[in-house]
Amino acid sequence: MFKKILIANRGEIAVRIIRACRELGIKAVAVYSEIDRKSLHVRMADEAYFIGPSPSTASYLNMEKLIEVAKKAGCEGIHPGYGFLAENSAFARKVEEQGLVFIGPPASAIELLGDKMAARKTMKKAGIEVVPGTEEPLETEEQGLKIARKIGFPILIKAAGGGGGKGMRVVREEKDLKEAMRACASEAKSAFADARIYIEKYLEKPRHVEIQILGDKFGKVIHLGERECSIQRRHQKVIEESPSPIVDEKMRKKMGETAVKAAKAAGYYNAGTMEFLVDSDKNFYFLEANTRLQVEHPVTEMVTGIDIAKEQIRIASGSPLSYKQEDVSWKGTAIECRIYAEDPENNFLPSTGMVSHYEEPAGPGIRVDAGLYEGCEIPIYYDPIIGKLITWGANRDEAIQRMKRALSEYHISGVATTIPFHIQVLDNEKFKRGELSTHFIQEEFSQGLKVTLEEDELKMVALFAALAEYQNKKRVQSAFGGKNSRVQEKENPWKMEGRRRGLRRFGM
Amino acid sequence: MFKKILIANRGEIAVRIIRACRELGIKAVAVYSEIDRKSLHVRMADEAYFIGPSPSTASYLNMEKLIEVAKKAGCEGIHPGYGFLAENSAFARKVEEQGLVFIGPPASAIELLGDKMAARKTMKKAGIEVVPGTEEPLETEEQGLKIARKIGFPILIKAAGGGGGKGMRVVREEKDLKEAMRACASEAKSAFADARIYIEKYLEKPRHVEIQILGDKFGKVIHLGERECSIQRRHQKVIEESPSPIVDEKMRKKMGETAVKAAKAAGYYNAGTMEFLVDSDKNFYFLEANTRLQVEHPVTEMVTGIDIAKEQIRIASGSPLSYKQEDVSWKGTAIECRIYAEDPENNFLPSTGMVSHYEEPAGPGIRVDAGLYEGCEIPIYYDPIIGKLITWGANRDEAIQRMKRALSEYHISGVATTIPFHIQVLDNEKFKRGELSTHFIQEEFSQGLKVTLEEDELKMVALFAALAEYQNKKRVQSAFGGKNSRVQEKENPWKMEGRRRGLRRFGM
Amino acid sequence: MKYVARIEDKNYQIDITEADGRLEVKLNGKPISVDFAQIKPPNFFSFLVDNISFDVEIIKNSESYWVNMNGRKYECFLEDEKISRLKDIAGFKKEILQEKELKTPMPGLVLAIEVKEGDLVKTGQGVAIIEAMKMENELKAKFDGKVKKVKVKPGQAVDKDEVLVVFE
Amino acid sequence: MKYVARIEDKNYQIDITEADGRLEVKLNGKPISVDFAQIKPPNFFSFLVDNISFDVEIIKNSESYWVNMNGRKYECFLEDEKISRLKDIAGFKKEILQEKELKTPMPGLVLAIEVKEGDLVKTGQGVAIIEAMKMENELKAKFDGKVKKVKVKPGQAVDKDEVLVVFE
Repeated sequence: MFKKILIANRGEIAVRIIRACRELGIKAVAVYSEIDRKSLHVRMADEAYFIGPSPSTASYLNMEKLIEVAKKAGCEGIHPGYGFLAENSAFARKVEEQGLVFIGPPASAIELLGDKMAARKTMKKAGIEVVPGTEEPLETEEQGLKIARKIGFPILIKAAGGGGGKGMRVVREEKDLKEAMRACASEAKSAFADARIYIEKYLEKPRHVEIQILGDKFGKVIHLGERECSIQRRHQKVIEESPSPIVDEKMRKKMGETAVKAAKAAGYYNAGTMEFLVDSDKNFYFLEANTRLQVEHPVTEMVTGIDIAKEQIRIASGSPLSYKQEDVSWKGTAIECRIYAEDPENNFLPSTGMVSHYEEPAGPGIRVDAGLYEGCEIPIYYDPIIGKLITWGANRDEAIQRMKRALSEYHISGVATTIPFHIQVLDNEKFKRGELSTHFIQEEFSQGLKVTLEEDELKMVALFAALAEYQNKKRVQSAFGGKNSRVQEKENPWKMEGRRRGLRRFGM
Repeated sequence: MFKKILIANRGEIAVRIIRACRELGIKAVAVYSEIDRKSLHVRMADEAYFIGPSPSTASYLNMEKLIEVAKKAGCEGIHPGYGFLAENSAFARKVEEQGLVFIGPPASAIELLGDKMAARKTMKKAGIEVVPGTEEPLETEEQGLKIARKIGFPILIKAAGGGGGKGMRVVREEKDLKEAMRACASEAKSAFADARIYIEKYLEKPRHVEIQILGDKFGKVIHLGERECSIQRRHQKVIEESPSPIVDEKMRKKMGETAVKAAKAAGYYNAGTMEFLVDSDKNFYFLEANTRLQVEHPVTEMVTGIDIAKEQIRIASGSPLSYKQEDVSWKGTAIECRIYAEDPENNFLPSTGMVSHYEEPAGPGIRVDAGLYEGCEIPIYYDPIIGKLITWGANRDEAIQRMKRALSEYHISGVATTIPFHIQVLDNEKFKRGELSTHFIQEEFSQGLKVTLEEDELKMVALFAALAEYQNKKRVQSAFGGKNSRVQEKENPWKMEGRRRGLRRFGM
Repeated sequence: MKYVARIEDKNYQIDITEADGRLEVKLNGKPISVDFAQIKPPNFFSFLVDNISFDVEIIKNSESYWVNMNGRKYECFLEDEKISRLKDIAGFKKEILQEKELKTPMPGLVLAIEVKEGDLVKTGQGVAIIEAMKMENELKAKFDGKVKKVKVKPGQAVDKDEVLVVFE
Repeated sequence: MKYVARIEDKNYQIDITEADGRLEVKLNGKPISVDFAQIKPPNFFSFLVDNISFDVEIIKNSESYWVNMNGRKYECFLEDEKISRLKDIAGFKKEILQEKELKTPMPGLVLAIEVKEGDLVKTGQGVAIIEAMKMENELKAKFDGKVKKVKVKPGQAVDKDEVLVVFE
């Protein structure tokens, strides 16, 4: 087993990996950019090294610097977390070339699965159903039209090297195809420096169901069941759960075996995810692979009891898998709500600043994975995921009730978060019945948060504000009357908080 | 199901029950004494009622007041938590007489099991082995001597109406018997207004293993397996775990069936615990019953996935048990460390005051049940349990590693806690091997916390203090030199904190 | 002391008097029992209103109070009842301070300005795209107007509350 | 600036100089790289000492610093090196401020005083029993001495740091 590893990441996932290290008795070395000196991962790590200015290109994406620090600190491996360099095969290769262990899959598998068309080809060859479409990049508009007609509209144009919804467009009618192909190719080129695009059948209201796999360096691969991640906004997952409300034991076995086959076909080891789209008849199609630890891994950890982050490190250090497929069992339901620093009352615009008050939910069935503490700063430079709230229940209903309870206990002030939005989603009747699709939010929450003003609540707000004002006046009066005016002012609880002024002023 | 219930308790257990209510959609009504106005349970409850001065006799033990408030608030039931009135049969009876539901066992069962001799008699009659000893109170010293000789020294003298180690004494030789009997009877009389004492065989290094049971009002009783609670200090549990390192499936089944039989013999329903002493040959003897939700219930919740507090409320509302015995399964190991507001560096003296800094551990496999927030006050009037830290692991080793990780993340400043003591216990080799007995702490930690001063650590302390002093001087200098002296002083981070001065001055 | 509290377009009367050191409070003329305690300085309070428990953060702004409660935030404007009455008598209406500017709600990088000077802009129309937290965020017009001046260029880094576009 | 830091009976030399706004620090004569940041006012800091991360609470007392770290608390006394040297030259020893009193470390109720005036008391011997948090706590003597005066009676409520017994 390793003695010391470097974590080439920040925020909640760096904290998650530090916790894994601590439980394994491994020293965790953090890195930090200029703005991250006071971040939680720096406070919690055993060691921390400065790696450059705040923009990630100058710090968390600086491969040479990261490897240099890892060697200097005497690390044996590098865990990339998710995002940043996690799915960069060049980084994985460089790390290994320098005699360090990349805690993730082999560079070859990252490369193969990172190219969506190559991945589709590999999977088809292995006998795995993929979403109908092209295996080669489109050369001409005529070619595109021919294929689109063959598989039938609506179709989806996607960037071969892409992700995160960029360079992706739905085309419902022939007449829009040309313009869409042009736009996607141009977007893809500017976003990924790779203009290749391809066509996929566009499934109406599919579910996004993915299988977690674990493989060791000795060729053994197992699966840990599925996660349903259909609740997405702008192609970003918002709420995930395991098991999926539509997957039964038989389907889990079938999907699991398919995912294991897919991983083997790609020469995969370490943790990874095979994503599938599931249509209304429960047919499932390989969509793409995520060659990293995923944001939503905790729901699988909670239903299986297997610590995926620790298992990743064990596997990377050369240990065989700690579990056989038959050791894996599932109990209850786990749900994750991603907490974004975005304002759901304001079109989900990013929110930055200081967390002025912070209280985490606790008690039975709750897990909080966050990079927050009272007084910390949310910078503008990085991903807006500031934390994840995960609940477990003996069944889906209990997990949902716990989540609602936990969200109501989660106090974050100073920055706006998506907590109020999650509460509304959990109260949605379709969500409660498990009727999910990737179009759920678009259909049920097209306007974002539903801002309703309850008369009873407004009355209380008016009352509290008036009492505050009254106390405030009294204090000021006694301050001007008495000797201790300075002390009084110092204790004035009604400090103006500049940030909030801006909130409603946005727009014109 | 109930719509609203009253929680006749405070602190972490009141918070625990509020959480259960919230997940069930039940309104939770809190009560508070004068000093508890700002306590977490008041903040979290749906409603809160003032019930009297701080001493518990004037508030949390005031039966009439509690029932009056419950009726006024429109509650249908009262949950007593643990401690206070939880095992007071008169209260249970009064509650039911007033048309409210007592969320706990029937008054008759509390009464029967609360009298230790009556309980022993009942169990013996039901064919359950009890620790050898008397079933009748001792009348004369001669009678005591006869019995002691019969069962053999060492013996234990216990108060029939007692608990918590009061009126309890080990006698190893005949010559000490008379004096011990006299002292116990006198202590018992002053502590419990009940001078009755009895004799039990004193087991050397027994383990304390208890079985959690759940029964509904229709006569069904199931068990949720065992907890080992051998780690005790002054007869108070400190660390609990489930499963017990010595209990295998067969023994669990046998003990479970015995506990169910015991519960049925006492006409028991709702949640309860049957405590057993286990000798080195794994023989187990009924010790006593706890007719309430126990402090350590979370470890059972974590290995079974069953929410005992919610189940209590369901049962009390007249629902049948949600689980059959065959639905109960166990996974992994859970450990609980009780966080007491006591100073382990100072002979475990109680510590009170304001929690000036508070950060809870989080991440995988962690559960925190506490009544704390940054800025809250720990009053002197009540039990020193301020929180509980529970971890789950796929096996005992993982649960222990998690616990160590979680303890190191748990920051509580302003009051001393037993956290450093727990860390030492978890590092103890015997503990790690699962070699536990109720004498563990006495034998391994007779001097309490082992205060060792690590050279490397002291160096850092010296460095930090010097840097603090340097910054401080600089600030004062610039304050006297510049205009903004007042602002500077205000920001001075080196405020004297009076409370801490007292810590080491104790003694003479 | 009598206050008129306004939240959105609703008004509430709150009457606070002090007798023997105890507060007596009326809400819209009806007596109401209120107990409050500061949980954490400076902004956190616990209120018990007719025994109902509220955990509330209250932040004073230059012109209003922000009340954070049950996971939602509300802005509340307060006036002395006397002033409020005088204003009503004088036919003095609440001014709607609609600023004729589009400001960035967060610091970031200007990716695009989607309007030019002289353009007529409709409610909901995209005006500017700002990159922050690795995401593109489109700032939309909240009502109709005409662009008077564009103050920033694509590629420019902007601070929070910096004016991007001025309207007529 | 040169300091001598004393923890229990150990001394450490810390030398802090400022050059170009950067601190240069020597510990027992050896240069050491230290970076520190205030995490939360007033008492919480993050230190990186030769890249090793420490999360530390430092509280200034009237005569010392309390340093809270890795779940343990340490008391550290600081002196200017000059003063420290002068004291050594003058044969001026650290005064051991052993107070001749037994104080309660917490508020509570006196249940019993186990000594009377004139008694000779040995280290570890029980002196008083105080009830707090529903538990009886025996306060023990930390060294040998003779009871001069008992200042409280059983049944009496005492505040924190109240003197119970005075020794000669």
